Amino acid sequence: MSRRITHALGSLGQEILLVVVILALFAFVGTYNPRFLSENNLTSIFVGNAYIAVAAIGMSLVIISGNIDVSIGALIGVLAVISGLLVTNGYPIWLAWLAPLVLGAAINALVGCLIAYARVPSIIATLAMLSILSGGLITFTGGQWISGLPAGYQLAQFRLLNVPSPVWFMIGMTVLAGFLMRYTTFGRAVYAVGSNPEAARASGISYKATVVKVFAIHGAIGGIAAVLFATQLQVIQSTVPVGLELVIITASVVGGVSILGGVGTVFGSTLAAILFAAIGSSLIFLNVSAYWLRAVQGILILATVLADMARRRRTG
Amino acid sequence: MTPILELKNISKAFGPVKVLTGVDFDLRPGEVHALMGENGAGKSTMIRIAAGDHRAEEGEIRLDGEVRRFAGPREAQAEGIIVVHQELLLFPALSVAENVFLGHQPKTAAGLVDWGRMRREARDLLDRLDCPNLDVDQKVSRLSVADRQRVEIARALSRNARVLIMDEPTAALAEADVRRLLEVIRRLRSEGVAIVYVSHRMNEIFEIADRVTVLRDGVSVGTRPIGEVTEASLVSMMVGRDIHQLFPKEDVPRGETRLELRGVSLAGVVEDISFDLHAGEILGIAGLVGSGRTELAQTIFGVTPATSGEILVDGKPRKIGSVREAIDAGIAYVPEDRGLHGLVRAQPLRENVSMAILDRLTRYSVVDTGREQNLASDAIERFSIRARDARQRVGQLSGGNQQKVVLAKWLATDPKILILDEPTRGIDIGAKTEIHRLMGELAKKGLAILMISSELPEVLGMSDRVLVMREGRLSAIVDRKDATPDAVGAAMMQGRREPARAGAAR
Amino acid sequence: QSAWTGGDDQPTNPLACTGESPAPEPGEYNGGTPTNAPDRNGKDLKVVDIPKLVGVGYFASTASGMQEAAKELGNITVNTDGPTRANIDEQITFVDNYITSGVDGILFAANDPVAIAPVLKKALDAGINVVGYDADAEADARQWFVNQALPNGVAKSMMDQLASEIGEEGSFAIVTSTFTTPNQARWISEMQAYTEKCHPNLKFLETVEAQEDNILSFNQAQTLINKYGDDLKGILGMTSVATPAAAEAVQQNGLCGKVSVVGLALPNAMKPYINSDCIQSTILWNTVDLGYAAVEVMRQVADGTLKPGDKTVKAGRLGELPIVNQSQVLLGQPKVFTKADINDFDF
Amino acid sequence: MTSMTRILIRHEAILGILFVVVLFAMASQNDRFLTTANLLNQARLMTEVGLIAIPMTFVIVTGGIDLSVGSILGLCAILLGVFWQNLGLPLPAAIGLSLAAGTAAGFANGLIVTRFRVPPLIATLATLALYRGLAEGISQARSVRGYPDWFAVLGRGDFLGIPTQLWLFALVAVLGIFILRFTTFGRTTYAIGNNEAAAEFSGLPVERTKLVIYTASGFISALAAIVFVSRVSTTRSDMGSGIELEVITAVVLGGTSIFGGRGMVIGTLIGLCLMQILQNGLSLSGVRGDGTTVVIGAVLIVAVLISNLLSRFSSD
Ligand SMILES: Nc1ncnc2c1ncn2[C@@H]1O[C@H](COP(=O)(O)OP(=O)(O)OP(=O)(O)O)[C@@H](O)[C@H]1O
Ligand SMILES: Nc1ncnc2c1ncn2[C@@H]1O[C@H](COP(=O)(O)OP(=O)(O)OP(=O)(O)O)[C@@H](O)[C@H]1O
Ligand SMILES: [Mg+2]
Ligand SMILES: [Mg+2]
Repeated sequence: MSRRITHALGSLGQEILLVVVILALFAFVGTYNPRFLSENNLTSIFVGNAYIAVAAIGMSLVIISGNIDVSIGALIGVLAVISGLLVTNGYPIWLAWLAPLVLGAAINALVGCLIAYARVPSIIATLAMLSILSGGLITFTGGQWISGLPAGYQLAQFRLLNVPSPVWFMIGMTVLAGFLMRYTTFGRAVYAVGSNPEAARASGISYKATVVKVFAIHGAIGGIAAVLFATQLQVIQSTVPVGLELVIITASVVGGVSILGGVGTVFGSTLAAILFAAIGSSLIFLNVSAYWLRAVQGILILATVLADMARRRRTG
Repeated sequence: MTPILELKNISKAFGPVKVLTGVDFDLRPGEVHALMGENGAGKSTMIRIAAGDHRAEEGEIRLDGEVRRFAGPREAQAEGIIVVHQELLLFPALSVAENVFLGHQPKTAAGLVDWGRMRREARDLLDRLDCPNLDVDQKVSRLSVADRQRVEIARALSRNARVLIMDEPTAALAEADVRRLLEVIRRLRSEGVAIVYVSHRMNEIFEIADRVTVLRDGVSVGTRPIGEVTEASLVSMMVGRDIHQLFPKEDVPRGETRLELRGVSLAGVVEDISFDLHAGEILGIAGLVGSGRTELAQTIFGVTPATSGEILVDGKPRKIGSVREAIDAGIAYVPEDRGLHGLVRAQPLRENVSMAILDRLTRYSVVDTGREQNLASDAIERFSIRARDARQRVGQLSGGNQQKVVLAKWLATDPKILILDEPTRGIDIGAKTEIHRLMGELAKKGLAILMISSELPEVLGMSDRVLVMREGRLSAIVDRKDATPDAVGAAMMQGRREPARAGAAR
Repeated sequence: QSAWTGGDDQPTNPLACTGESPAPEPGEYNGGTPTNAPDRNGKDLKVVDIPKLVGVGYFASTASGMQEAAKELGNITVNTDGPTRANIDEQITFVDNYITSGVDGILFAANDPVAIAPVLKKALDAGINVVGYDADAEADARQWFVNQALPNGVAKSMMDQLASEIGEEGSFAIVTSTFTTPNQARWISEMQAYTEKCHPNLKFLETVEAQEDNILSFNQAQTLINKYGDDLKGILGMTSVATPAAAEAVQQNGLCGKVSVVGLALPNAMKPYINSDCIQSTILWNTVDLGYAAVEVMRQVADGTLKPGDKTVKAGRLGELPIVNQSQVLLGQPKVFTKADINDFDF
Repeated sequence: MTSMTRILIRHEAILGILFVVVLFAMASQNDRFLTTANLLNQARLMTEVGLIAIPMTFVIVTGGIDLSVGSILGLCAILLGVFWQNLGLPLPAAIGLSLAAGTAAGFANGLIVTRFRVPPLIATLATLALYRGLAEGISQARSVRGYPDWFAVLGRGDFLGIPTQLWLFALVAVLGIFILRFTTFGRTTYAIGNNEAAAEFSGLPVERTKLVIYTASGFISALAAIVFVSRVSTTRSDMGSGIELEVITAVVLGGTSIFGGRGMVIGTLIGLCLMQILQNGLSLSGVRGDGTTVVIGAVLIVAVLISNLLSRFSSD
């Protein structure tokens, strides 16, 4: 029994490390400036990167399956704009919320086919998608922002039990995906495919179907992230934050998903996304000169990664 | 009795290379049908066709008399055709239990993966193979080769096979494990399962097989009931000629001390090992799986440098902190896991053979490809490697031929001390004889050879002295004349829980 | 008081605290001249507009002003094209390619005044008319620059507005895009100088960076609110991305009327907040007019009707625009949009 | 010639053909395209990406990746300015120090990857943030301008009628081709990419080779920074951001396997040129930047698809 617990802890090592780091950060900054721990600020931290955390869940699936997606930032941008255009052109709000999911799934299923059936390595397929989506977005919108969004559209501003909806989405999606990955044959197939595609084939698991499904799910989750992104403010930008894909990938890998495939959980990436938001907020509270903000972020990410490596070596 | 599985007139080619030509094969329920042949004869290829992994260009597969075409392994599995693959298709990042059940996990009523049942059933299966120490929650990446082989077997057993195909399931197993596996096979046979059994080990074949089919160069030489063949006749069917002496060990006068270990330890794995190895000597190392033989070899070779003790080469203490230093000291190591440690499968034969001596093939650090080509051509000839040419990717060669490439690679370093870790694992009888002959020849030339083998007859047949390891320690050193299976076996097993006798190691 | 973060270290020139400042003298022309430019008087012109980046509302609206002018003039076509990120290198490549393809004129908004200079000089050498708007290059690398508002004017409008909303003793923080953006850095420096001179008791807290990312801007504004609590009376938004995001943060926190947001933003993006009385104002020049003026100036430069030494230039529906700072055309003073008039504008 | 290089040649052949097709297509669209002046100018514009792509080919052949190159470029550009203006060093000394700093940054990447065994993607994701942060912190967002005229020769001048930096690029490229193709170092690089453990068991200096490659990547990024600063005559901390994706696109378009073990510098060069003439040629034919981006994405997929298709018919 204790062995089982050790194993469980071993496989959740990175998640625990992240929780410890987050708590330590909260304690430290909270001592320095108690306002950091105010309900308001904690909420902001959780809301701040919620759409990144949600997108990182899909990314984790992709990485666990042994692939990568560098086009997710552009996809979120495209889907957000589509959602905004639908609603400003008089389509019902529910459609504007749902369409990104469906379209995201469809677009990424296509990418998945390219990877699975045409054997284009995922980084190449998604690099290409990055170009196509980000270029296409500008061509399509001409750079106009979307404003004049109707009331009731701002899904990300809703609250349930006084908790903002992005937090619910973040937690809900994490639990759902965590469950999917652990308790369904599909989830296990994702690990199998990422760990050894040839062995997966020999075990009767279809590599192609699994990869296409992973990408489709990732696209749908990207659609949710896009809706959260689009509905947080009263305008929708027609450009994507620069380097969003890297932030999402970083959240995934700092969360303990092995870039070599087959390893990791979705909980880690959510924790990592929260950690990033907490770091960003902390540095302002600690009066770290904004010039050095990014350097400190880099050091913290590096430290987390190195601590993880040290931990893995100790536990073998 | 109608055959359950029948292959008719199967032909298969990889590009221009014909691998199988018009092969017929049939399998009846409740029989063990052995498949034999030299390395590269096409056994694995035939199996993969039967399992839906490869598609044959010609011929047909009949299942229960009906012609079938499998689109992939999944369809074959659905019909109960299960394969233990030669190259161990496992998921390194996942747990043992999951490896056993991936693709057909037990589910709860809600259709979810039932982890508890999965772990329990995996435990039961492993217990059936008598490996109680194998933790079902362990990651497979941390298992030894032997344990992986057990997992692979457990995986095949976990599916309810009608046809169980085992491609060299015992290659990585020691005697005791083989016994247990054969028992399991007998039981399955009595339950009516049809079994295809591939092995290069004669004694297993005679013990378990009902019929045997021999492949030679992609052609079926014939199928015989086991009672109608002898070891000699089987060998001549496989090789096309007679082979008489299986272990052609010649006596070579013992030369000066080449390698000496004094109290070498690798903390926690190998403890306090001392012995000496002489020029012209073949020193066998016997031991149970997991007794630390491989770790010892890798310590000497600098992969995991010793944490204490001294290693002397030619009487002088040498610091061996890396593979490079070991090579420079004249040590070569043929690893047991050739796919992982021995070869770069995606690269041509030529580049593999030259890999360990690249620095000697260069001028101003530019590789002299002419000399490299010669080296490779020589190796192909000397070891009779079956390859299209020196440019063929090593990954495309059969297992035995890959092993020869590893040997060639290490002999190219012109070593003084050669460590062979399971040198003939998965190698056909012809090649095995050749390798044994080669070992004798090398010893005669003054090479000092350290040979690890889990095949007791091989150790006893080839060694001048036998060093027995148990739980990371030296338990005995036995001279050739005293080396009987009983003596060595006893040293391997004795007092598994008692502390080793002090004097034995010295 | 320590220097404000985010400024540059160029000399500042704060305006007088009250009353109209006299328009600066034009001085002697210091722009460049195209070599061997063909006679383009009255001919059809093919002009390319290369903004800092495409895909943001700001430059979409300048581009629409350009199309308006082009339509009005009839003998000029303008094509907007540029990098998707405010990236100096890519912008240079765009200019370079358009030089090769042979346009008559280049309109640009520079990501970096120095970095873009060599390639603009190359354009001048190729006989192309070069006119800047929004963000200038080195003076001799272009002919004219259409200045939306003088930095000290922007600073005065912003700080006077802030002081009027939060009082002379309030504390405020700044949300900007990045510290490396020259325009914002210039404005921040001028704002500091002007504040020291005219609103010495306003308390500057800090500047945070938010890229051109509206969610990040929102998060940063939110963090500032959380950090300073009641001490924070005002947020200055330096970009058209940051200002609405800061307003949103104020609104979502229910701090309307308690925390003021003063900043540069497109009226359309601010309408929801101003119309709901959460935010009082937004400051901006008319970006459509900026693009419009740039094309008008380009036409006249090509025609030869705008020459070094001129003191004003006629710019279509905008009337006479003054020439300042040797080779700049001044669009005017920044405008403060309030609930009273914001709904009259659509850009 | 080995069977492996035969395949590669094949991919290169495809790419080469594609290149020629595009070249003629573009030339027929616009008579200003196929002129010496334009082509040389394009070569000048692609030098920085090209320089970094050479060591990146090595990095990717080992199965690694270096995402921090753009940040190293930015950091070195800033350091050049700081050393020269703020510390008052002579410019050549500042150049030397800046190159040294880039080398050190690359070395640090190498150490993290080899000593601490952090997967390269994660390691360089972290240093991507760190180095960019250092650049911002050190520069305090100030640009350094006003470099002496002689310095501009490197980035804007000519030598024997050919842009100065092109000579430098050619030198690095030839060195790269030679080392990867003919030397033990190159062999080791391939072996590491194909099977690191086997390379280690063969006594090849795995760690040292990787360390050298990452260090070289840092050094060349610094070199690119010098060229870049000289070309644009200013230093800013955001220089080179996003360049990593361009570089990786060129390398993978050139046929280098993202999984390591396969690839050639020649391929990278063709990939690079193809991208550049597409950008230039399309722009000259009146396609806007966003359209060009879309086309490049499509070409990336098409190139990989064609070569996948052909390799299926080959004997391997
Ligand atoms: N994917 C492949 N591509 C090209 N040739 C192949 C491929 N797989 C096998 N071969 C060739 O087919 C022949 C038969 O190989 P196979 O693995 O069936 O032999 P085997 O009888 O199982 O040998 P061993 O006893 O060594 O396992 C060999 O010559 C091998 O080189
Ligand atoms: N990668 C690994 N991770 C953890 N433990 C290992 C690993 N490889 C081997 N071991 C363990 O180390 C011990 C020594 O193994 P080693 O492989 O040296 O034994 P051996 O006598 O050579 O047996 P074999 O017949 O398997 O080669 C065993 O207990 C084995 O389970
Ligand atoms: Mg085989
Ligand atoms: Mg062993």
